[in-house]
Amino acid sequence: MVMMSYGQALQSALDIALEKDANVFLAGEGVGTSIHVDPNLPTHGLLEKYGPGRIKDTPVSEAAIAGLAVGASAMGLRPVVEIMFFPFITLASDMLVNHAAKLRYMSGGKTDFPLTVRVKAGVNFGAGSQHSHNLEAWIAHTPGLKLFYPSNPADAKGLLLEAIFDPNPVIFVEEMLLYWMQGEVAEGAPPVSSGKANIVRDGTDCTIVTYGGAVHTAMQAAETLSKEEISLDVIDLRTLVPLDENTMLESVRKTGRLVVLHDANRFCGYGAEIAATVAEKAFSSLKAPIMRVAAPDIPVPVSPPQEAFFKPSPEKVISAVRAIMG
Amino acid sequence: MVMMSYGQALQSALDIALEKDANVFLAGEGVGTSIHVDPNLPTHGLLEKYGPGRIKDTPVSEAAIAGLAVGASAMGLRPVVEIMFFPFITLASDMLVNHAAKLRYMSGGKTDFPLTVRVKAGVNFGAGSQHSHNLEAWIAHTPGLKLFYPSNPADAKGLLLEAIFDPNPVIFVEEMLLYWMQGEVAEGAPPVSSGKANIVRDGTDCTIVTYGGAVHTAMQAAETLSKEEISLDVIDLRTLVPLDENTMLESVRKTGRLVVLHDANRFCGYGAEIAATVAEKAFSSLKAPIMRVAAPDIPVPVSPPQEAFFKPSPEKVISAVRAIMG
Amino acid sequence: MNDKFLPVGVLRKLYSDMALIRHFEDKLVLLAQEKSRVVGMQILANGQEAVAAGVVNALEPDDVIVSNHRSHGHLLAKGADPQKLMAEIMCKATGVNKGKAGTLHLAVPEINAIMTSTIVGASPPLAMGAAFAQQYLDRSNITTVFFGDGAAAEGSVHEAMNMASLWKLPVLFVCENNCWAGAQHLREHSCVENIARRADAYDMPGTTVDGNDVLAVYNTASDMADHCRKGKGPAFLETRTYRMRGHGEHDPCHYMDPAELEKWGLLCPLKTFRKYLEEHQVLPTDQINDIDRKAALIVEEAVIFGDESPFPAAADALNDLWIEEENRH
Amino acid sequence: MNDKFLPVGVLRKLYSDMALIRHFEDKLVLLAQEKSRVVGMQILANGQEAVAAGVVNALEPDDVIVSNHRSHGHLLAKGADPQKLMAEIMCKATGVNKGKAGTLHLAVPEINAIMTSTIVGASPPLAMGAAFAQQYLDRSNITTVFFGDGAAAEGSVHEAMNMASLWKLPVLFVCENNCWAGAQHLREHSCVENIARRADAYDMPGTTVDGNDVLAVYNTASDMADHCRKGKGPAFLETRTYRMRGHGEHDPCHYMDPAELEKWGLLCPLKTFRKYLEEHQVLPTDQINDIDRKAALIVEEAVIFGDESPFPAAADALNDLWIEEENRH
Ligand SMILES: Cc1ncc(C[n+]2csc(CCOP(=O)(O)OP(=O)(O)O)c2C)c(N)n1
Ligand SMILES: Cc1ncc(C[n+]2csc(CCOP(=O)(O)OP(=O)(O)O)c2C)c(N)n1
Ligand SMILES: [Mg+2]
Ligand SMILES: [Mg+2]
Repeated sequence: MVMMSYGQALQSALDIALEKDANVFLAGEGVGTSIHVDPNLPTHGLLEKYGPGRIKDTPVSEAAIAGLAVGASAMGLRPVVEIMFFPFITLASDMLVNHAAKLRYMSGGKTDFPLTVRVKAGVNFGAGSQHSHNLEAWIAHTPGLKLFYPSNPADAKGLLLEAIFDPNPVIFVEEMLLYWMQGEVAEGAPPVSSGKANIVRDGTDCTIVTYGGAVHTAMQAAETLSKEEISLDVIDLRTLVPLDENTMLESVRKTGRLVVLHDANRFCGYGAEIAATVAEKAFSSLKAPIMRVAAPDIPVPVSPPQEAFFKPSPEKVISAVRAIMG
Repeated sequence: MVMMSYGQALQSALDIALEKDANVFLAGEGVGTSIHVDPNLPTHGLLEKYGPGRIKDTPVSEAAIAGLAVGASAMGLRPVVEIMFFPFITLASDMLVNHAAKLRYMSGGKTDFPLTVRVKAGVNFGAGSQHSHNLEAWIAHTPGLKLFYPSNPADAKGLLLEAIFDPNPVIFVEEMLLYWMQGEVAEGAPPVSSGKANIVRDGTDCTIVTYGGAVHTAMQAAETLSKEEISLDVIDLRTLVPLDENTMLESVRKTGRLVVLHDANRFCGYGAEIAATVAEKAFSSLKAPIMRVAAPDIPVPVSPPQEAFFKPSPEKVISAVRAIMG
Repeated sequence: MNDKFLPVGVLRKLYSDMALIRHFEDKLVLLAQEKSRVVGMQILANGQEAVAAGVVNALEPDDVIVSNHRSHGHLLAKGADPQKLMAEIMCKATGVNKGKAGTLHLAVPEINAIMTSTIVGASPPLAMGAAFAQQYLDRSNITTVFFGDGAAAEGSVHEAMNMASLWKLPVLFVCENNCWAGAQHLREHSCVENIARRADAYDMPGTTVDGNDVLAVYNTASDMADHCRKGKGPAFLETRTYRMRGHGEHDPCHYMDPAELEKWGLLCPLKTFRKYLEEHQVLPTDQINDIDRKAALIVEEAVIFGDESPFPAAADALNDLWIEEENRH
Repeated sequence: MNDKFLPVGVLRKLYSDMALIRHFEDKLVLLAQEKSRVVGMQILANGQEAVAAGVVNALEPDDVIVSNHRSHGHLLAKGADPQKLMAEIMCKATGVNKGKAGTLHLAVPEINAIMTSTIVGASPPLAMGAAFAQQYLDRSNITTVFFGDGAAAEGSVHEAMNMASLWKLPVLFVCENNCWAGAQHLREHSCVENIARRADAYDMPGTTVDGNDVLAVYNTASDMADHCRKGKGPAFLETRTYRMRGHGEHDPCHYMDPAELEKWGLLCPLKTFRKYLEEHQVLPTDQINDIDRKAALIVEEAVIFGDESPFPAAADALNDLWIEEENRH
């Protein structure tokens, strides 16, 4: 085990993958030469190590970047491409949704697309809604795309390796605010299975299902509530597709209560799927309404007080839990 | 009242809007001259009546078509543009999501975008998943876009007029299979308010919440079940954004049971939002798990038996209802 | 026409391919008139056979093609099995894609026709990606992509051309300019008459050839394929031709100018080439007739194969989305 | 430089605008170094002032501009109130957009700067739509759009150019080629050195001018605006200039070639133009110094205004998404 940041953990995963498999290459805007020099950034230093043949800086052409990944993966390469910020995925969405996700199916299983798309998510940069807009629900609603969203350095490394060597297309969401978060990470290539949620805190009174940066919001809420003897079971989904239904349902069967938490907008967000699944499959265990804590249904604001207002806080989680603890 | 088809009702709405307001124009691929001659198609005959200055056939450029609408609406026109089939909305999604939906907000309310985007939805054309892919959940998850989805001729006309004269951007989904469906439609311009669901069948045992073509699937199921003395309350949402929460919640408070039905994929579909809202706000009235009947999480298949398998049927609704009638 | 003196074998192959495509699609015209015989829109390339035959025959077997919604000709010329192709068009379980592709999304990787997309304009970026892999893997192959004059208006095509040129990728961009994008005539949807005028904007060679002259297509495509293969980057071939039927078989063509149609009808690529073969005594008439008869026979057998094949099982719809066995690291 | 003998008033206005932009942004350089003084990335146009001033001054007040992430200069030249602009960049409630736009999405419809998008490549289709409205409403105005050399690789730009040319829309496409797209040099992201080479592909006039020569920019932009205004369709102006600072103020510029930077530093558009004004005795030195002093003062006042303004209330975040009162039919 070594301590490293979330960003370094991602970097280490990329490094291992590039080292191990000559068919792995990276492409994106600034994945080689970046306007940033921070060693905590995932692609830092890789151009120097692997050269411009494998670390490809691209023009500003999101559709072509995604098309590059789809076309090259069909030929047997393992592209790892970057779409810089989540809202830019709109520009790549035809390639990802109508092609990466569907072409294997429509080929009758003949053509494979072992590609990974890294995309950066995050609220709280003051960059506004054209840079900050969590669209994981779009991806999750697209059959044929896997979706990973790690919350800590160990998972970041394990899941990125899992994504790169998964023979299916994977959208890999990186939580930018966590790039500098330190954590223990196994050396080598520790596999973290997709579809296996992590119970990050064991509790009995209420289940919190969450993922990504919001896991830390949940943990803070849990810490505070523990002082009032309310104990939360906090589940970090880690991969949103495939979803680990069992871990989640078992927890709700134990606690009888559910709060779903994410940083994305509430309406039709990923949290709705969690609530709906539980309302069908663990209905008889439920002692209280299912609550969702999510961003209000507005674009991410830029000004500091409004951005703070937008982002789900530990306090909002605490209120939701209290409301259903009765 | 006159009898007309759903397609003719849409055509009549376009005609009224074009007649009434010189700032209304139509644009899209084949909205003027089409490869089809069927008078039931919404844009049939409008080029002849209004000329090429107002009925604009465009190049095959979905991003530019949407950009045309955003830019022209910012200048005070009321563009009504067509994105031919739902999966092509991916190509327009940057313009719709990052611009139409957000620019008014970010301008602090200074710039308005009174545009309408017509898009065709439908499974069962044997055209496959690059032509058939219901993405209403994507739109609904984008704050700043309204979303209308009529199920019958009268609503088609009323809601399209409502969309065109709404000062906000509206995505208007047309159910292609219904273009030939006949129904009574008021003459003139009958307003149908957005955010007002329609109780299409009154019942006491179980609520069905649905919209678009699936309304007819629900009605068939209700007919069959009525023979077993199971009475369904069938709610046609008509507009998905804004959502008429009250009508839906009142129904569930009455029946105690909910089945959500749509033709889109199940995972993270619009139905998840309905289920989640009810699981929070009408929890105490619920006597049984909330069921969702939706398409399986695969792309729309092309071959007839597989396409039929994909599409939610009255039988599937009946099984879901029976399962929770206990 | 044949100023490069191509071997008879090549000329025969070109004619055979064109004949097969024409017969195959003429049959689809008939099948499309019968309810439930074929599934979905039938989008045919009648009048454009010289492009498919001319371009594809200029390629090596290991070269890759990426096609669009009007793909039957490209795939037949590349060597797709007509029976499995017809079965797929009928959405049968025995089709090249188990009935999951239908007419619009045919993928035949066994002949290096790795992908077909019916999203207009999507094929060029896909092809650019495939060509990147060829360059990356240091292969001596190229990727050829077919797209229409309509597709040239999609932004994705331009992104692909810029990236391909910047990285000198071996892509042969073939724009089949058939004067139509749906019901929109070229002059209604494109601000330039010759799409090849765009090649210079991406610093690649671009040429417009008579797309109804199979030898012109073949010769230019050969030169351009050579250019791409030598690592000189992409090239752009525009073939001027005409869509002799509707956009699809459901299109009554009410918007087409009969005079324009008639003019192009006289330029039928098969008739023209047959005349050439006869006049230059490359092939005697009876051999040409034999080729046609053989094509008709192949098509008949394909239809029988398709008709007799079963539809896939409904529940098989759930398969083929994911690769289950994972290639663990 | 001034071979068209522009009136002194125009020359003075050009210099004043450039001075204001330079002072305004030099101040932002300093503010960006202080924590919490301005919000978000500060993306500045140091070295590119001649483009903003030259193009915008060639327009009529009723002409529309659509800008991109590097927009401060365009907006100041068009006449945006420096105080409200600065307050907006600080995300204050008194800003042009109530603190909802911040530095990257400034919209100032009162001066016909109707939209700014930080989605690279999005401004051209937006501008094309605005120009469509001008043509539709039979106005005699044009729309000018600013985008970068990097943006030229986005497909949306090409779709917009094709549609604008096809419909002869009054759009002046201004490509500010500043040699960089983020940390990628022009030669790493574009397959052509001069983006104006693309104009011909869309059958519109295209010219590359020295973007550091404000008179060259002004004169060419005037001619092109005239072309657009006369209904002859769009035109394409490429201005060759250089981004003298990082992509944004957080960028340490480690990847930039100091020699290239130095070379362009000597070509500073303000220095060059000041020299011209002095040498040709258009303006005496003390008047030029006055202009600079006045610019500095305006900026100081803007900063004070911004600093003293409050942030918007948190819950006001919920407003401005929807228009509530509906314009009923
Ligand atoms: C992205 C997208 N937009 C629209 C369509 C509908 N469509 C199918 S073919 C076609 C015309 C294409 O014209 P062209 O590229 O010239 O090809 P052709 O049909 O002439 O062979 C259109 C608009 C589509 N399939 N995909
Ligand atoms: C669609 C999109 N992709 C990527 C980015 C990130 N980005 C912001 S500016 C920029 C470079 C743009 O270069 P250019 O168009 O030349 O403008 P410049 O910054 O040089 O003024 C990039 C890649 C973005 N904002 N939008
Ligand atoms: Mg065509
Ligand atoms: Mg630039």
